Amino acid sequence: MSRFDHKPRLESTRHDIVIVGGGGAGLSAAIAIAEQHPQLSIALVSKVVPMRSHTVAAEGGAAGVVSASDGLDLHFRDTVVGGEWLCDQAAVDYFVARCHEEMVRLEHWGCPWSRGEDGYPAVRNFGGMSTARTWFAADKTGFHILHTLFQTSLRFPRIQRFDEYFVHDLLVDDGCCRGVVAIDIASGDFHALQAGAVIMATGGAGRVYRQNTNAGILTGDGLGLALRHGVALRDMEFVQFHPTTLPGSGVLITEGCRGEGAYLTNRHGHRYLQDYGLGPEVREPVPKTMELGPRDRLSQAFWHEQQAGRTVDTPNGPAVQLELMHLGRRKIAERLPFISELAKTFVGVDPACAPIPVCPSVHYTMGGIATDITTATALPGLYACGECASVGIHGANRLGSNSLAELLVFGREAGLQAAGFAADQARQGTAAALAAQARESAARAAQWLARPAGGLRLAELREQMTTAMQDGVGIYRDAERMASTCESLENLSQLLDSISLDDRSRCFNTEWLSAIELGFTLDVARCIAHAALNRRESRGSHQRLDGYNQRDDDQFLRHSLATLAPGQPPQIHYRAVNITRLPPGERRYGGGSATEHKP
Amino acid sequence: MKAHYQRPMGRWYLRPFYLFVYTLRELTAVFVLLYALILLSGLAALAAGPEAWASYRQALAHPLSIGLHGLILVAALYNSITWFMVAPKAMPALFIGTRPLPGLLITLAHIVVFVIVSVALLVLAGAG
Amino acid sequence: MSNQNKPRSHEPIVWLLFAAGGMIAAMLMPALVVITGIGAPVGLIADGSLDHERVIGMLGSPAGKLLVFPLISLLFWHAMHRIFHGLHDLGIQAGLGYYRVLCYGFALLATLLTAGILFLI
Amino acid sequence: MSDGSGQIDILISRYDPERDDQPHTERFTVPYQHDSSVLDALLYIKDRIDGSLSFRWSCRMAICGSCGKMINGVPRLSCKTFLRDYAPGPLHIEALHHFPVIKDLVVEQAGFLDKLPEARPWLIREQEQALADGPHRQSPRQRARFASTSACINCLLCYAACPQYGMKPDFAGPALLALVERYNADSRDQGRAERMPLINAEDGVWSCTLVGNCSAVCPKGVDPAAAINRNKLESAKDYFLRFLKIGSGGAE
Repeated sequence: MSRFDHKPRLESTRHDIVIVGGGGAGLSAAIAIAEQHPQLSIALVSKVVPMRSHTVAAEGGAAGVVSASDGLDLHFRDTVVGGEWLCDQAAVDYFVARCHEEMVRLEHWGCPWSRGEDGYPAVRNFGGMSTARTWFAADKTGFHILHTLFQTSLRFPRIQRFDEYFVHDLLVDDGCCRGVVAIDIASGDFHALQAGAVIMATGGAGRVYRQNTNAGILTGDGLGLALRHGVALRDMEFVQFHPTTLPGSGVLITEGCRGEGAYLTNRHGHRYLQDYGLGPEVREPVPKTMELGPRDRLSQAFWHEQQAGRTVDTPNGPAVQLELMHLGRRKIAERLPFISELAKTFVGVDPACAPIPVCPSVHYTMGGIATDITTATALPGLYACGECASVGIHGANRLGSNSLAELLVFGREAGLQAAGFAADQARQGTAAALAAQARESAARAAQWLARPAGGLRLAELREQMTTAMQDGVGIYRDAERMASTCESLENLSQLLDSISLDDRSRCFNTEWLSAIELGFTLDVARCIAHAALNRRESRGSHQRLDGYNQRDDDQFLRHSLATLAPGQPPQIHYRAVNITRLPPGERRYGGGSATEHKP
Repeated sequence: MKAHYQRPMGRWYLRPFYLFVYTLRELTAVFVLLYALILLSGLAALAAGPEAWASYRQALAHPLSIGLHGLILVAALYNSITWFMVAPKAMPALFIGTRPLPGLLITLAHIVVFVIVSVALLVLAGAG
Repeated sequence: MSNQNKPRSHEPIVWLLFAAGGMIAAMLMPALVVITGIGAPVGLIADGSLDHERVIGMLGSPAGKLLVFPLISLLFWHAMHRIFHGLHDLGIQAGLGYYRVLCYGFALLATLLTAGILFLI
Repeated sequence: MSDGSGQIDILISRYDPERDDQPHTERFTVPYQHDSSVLDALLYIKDRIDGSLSFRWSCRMAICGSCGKMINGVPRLSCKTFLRDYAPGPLHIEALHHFPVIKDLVVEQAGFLDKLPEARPWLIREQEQALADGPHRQSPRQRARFASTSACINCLLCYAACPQYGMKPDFAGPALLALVERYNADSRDQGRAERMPLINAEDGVWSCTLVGNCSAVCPKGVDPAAAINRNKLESAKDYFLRFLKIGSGGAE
């Protein structure tokens, strides 16, 4: 029947550093190492060709203090207040101090930042930021950042790419992370990459929800890998709902629209955000006011409007209206061309003529692999950066444009830290043990292809998972529904072994990869649901309706840490937040009343 | 291990239609060549003397020749239009401020010049 | 990796001739075809203007030669360049170098012939 | 054009290198809504009918460049192509033309990826500016010069549209040459001379016969045909004027 033998091959190579993930964070790390340590060999392993990574879809911009009237302290405050004090303040200080430099570095590498008439890169307003400090390249900032990084990385022959290699396990020996095992997707063969250090830069896990802005690749692989090797996931209950996405598909309509002055109105044409403590109603954009409020507040306001029946009905569910008409065709064409294209393509709306129907969708995983300020995880030799990491700057709610800056600042940091670690490591003695581990792991992954037919369909399980998450761990949460979601997820993870695949071949078997991904995604989902159930307060993006409607600093001004042992539900622990200089206070937006709207 | 399938090119120049459109454009070269040969032989006849020139003119007046020139004219017109359509892609980019000059405008400018030149030539010949 | 050792193509020589011929073909040829191939033979052109003597006087003048030489020779270059590439488009791989010499050789020959005849007039 | 919903027949070109010598066509029937894309149909088939169907996809919003397919013979992004426009069908989906097929709708992209470094697609400066000196200055007008070429998402539709690439895989191709132009047209860049050898090569701009199809299928308005053909003039200038530039350092 077959023209080829089915025996899985296992190739093995050695590198100084293995980077998993070819998005903004992974590429930043790779370039930093190649520049600073040209003698080190770097393997950049990615399940998609790097320029397909989801950094490409970021639209609005990247934060970096630039103007004389702005200051690092202001950026620090915006971030910590925006994250409702659940931020590691030392990390935030480190972060804000390096954003500008990273933006300039990108500029030197050719990033086509939008410019002012004076020839300097322009900045725009963004939600929750007290002044304009968001650098942008029209509304395709992530696209331009990713392509600039990818193309710049081509300068360095020391960066060896493993495009379309799917990492399914870490190699750990002697308590240190020593490499990864991957599937060469095109051939289905296995490849062990041994290394002195591993950097995880695999992005978020938005695919745990049904309606999200995320690419299909964002299945939380890196988080799942770390979790299985005993590394805790931090603050996973904090999942960002982006307030302006297309109903149904969840396609992102950038916050940059509101930065440029767009309005959000309900079915009566009323700018409803003024009813949720974000007023007064202003015509021109005013920082931290109305549409320039933070994402958690805006998504929550939508929920209330929906409860009150003031949303617009679309074939794909309720929506509010994002109005850009008053900006004029010229400005839309110059600043928001991509949004214009997306609205026309996906909902048939020309934003210069009619409002875009929008609703909140899951957008960003604010928690992640717990790291310290140097991006080191609890597992020596394993570093994490970008969305898959929780270095501690986002807290309970990330401000828009902080994540693109984060992947540059901490991507670079991860690269340099990992390089230092790898250079210190003795390389001898472990190769045999690692090879055995790789063989064992490869055999386990290959078992998927040998399972009997007639089992569950993969997609069925995945749909049940995303539905459970959407229902139980949404914008507003209560104990009953969260508990039910936790239970469903535990059941689903038991059923994982009952899946059978239609595709038993090795060559580009994406069903096989999806099955392994689903294992990771389910573990991440379980951590999110359990961490949410255990946080008995409301803070940032985690809002409860069941009596825990208020922030509770006494009990919960603490990071959650989720760990997973085989056959058991996730364990949730808590750890103190590093508060250096800004004590907890009231989180205030808009110029009006500070009282928060609570149901 | 990997056995990739390489699709043969086949007769891509006939199908799909948009590639046939390109093929027709390239095919006009045959008619340009024919016309160039006709002109060259005319020049030769001219050099050879009045008799040769007269028989050349006689040959041109043959209905077959007129028919052929009709075909050449159709091909030439097609060549002109396609040439003007790709002209914006072959010349340096022009901008008005930050906006690129629309290619259609450049094509139209070429067509305007073409019409003026053609009319001028025809009038000159008619009057000559 | 490096692009520095890529051999330079000599295509610019023939491409420039092709492009110049193309512009002449596009701008002038339809009107010329009407005049020389249809109008003149059916007698639409003023009587006597196509007499041997008059035409020689026109084309044989230095200005006439300066117009006629590029007109005819560049049409050849334009046509032969496209015909050569057309052979490649038809999938002809073998002997393409031979056809290249043949096509452009023909255009060169026609050019020399045109020059020679104009020299004689 | 039907605006509603219904069912549509989809013919998919399947190829399994472990079994097949050449592709064969399979028919699937899928339901569609007014906003269902071709990608939605492929995902529906994979999830509910045949999990062995392989294809690339990721962002679903026409920016990652993964999901290009031949749709009724035309290269298109499947996330940005809607079933309603093809009702009542049948709709024929194949792997992108001109690339070797790995499996089903998945093609080998090395023909583009391996050539990328030849374009020198990074900012080249005679003297690199220090970070402390801040960003280069660039006016909005200067930025506009490379705005369209910098919009390329490397989806490779232009390669699938280019018969010259199909006949000659060594041809640098539309996206790569557009990338060369993107950096050459950037006011901050000083690396034109380093990129000229690729432009000047037989496999550079000179393999293009201006079919123009690359620009017609580009989902991002890049116009690679213009980027290439403008550089024919540059290459021709370079060819003849290099003799005048001896000692000026203009040519390599």
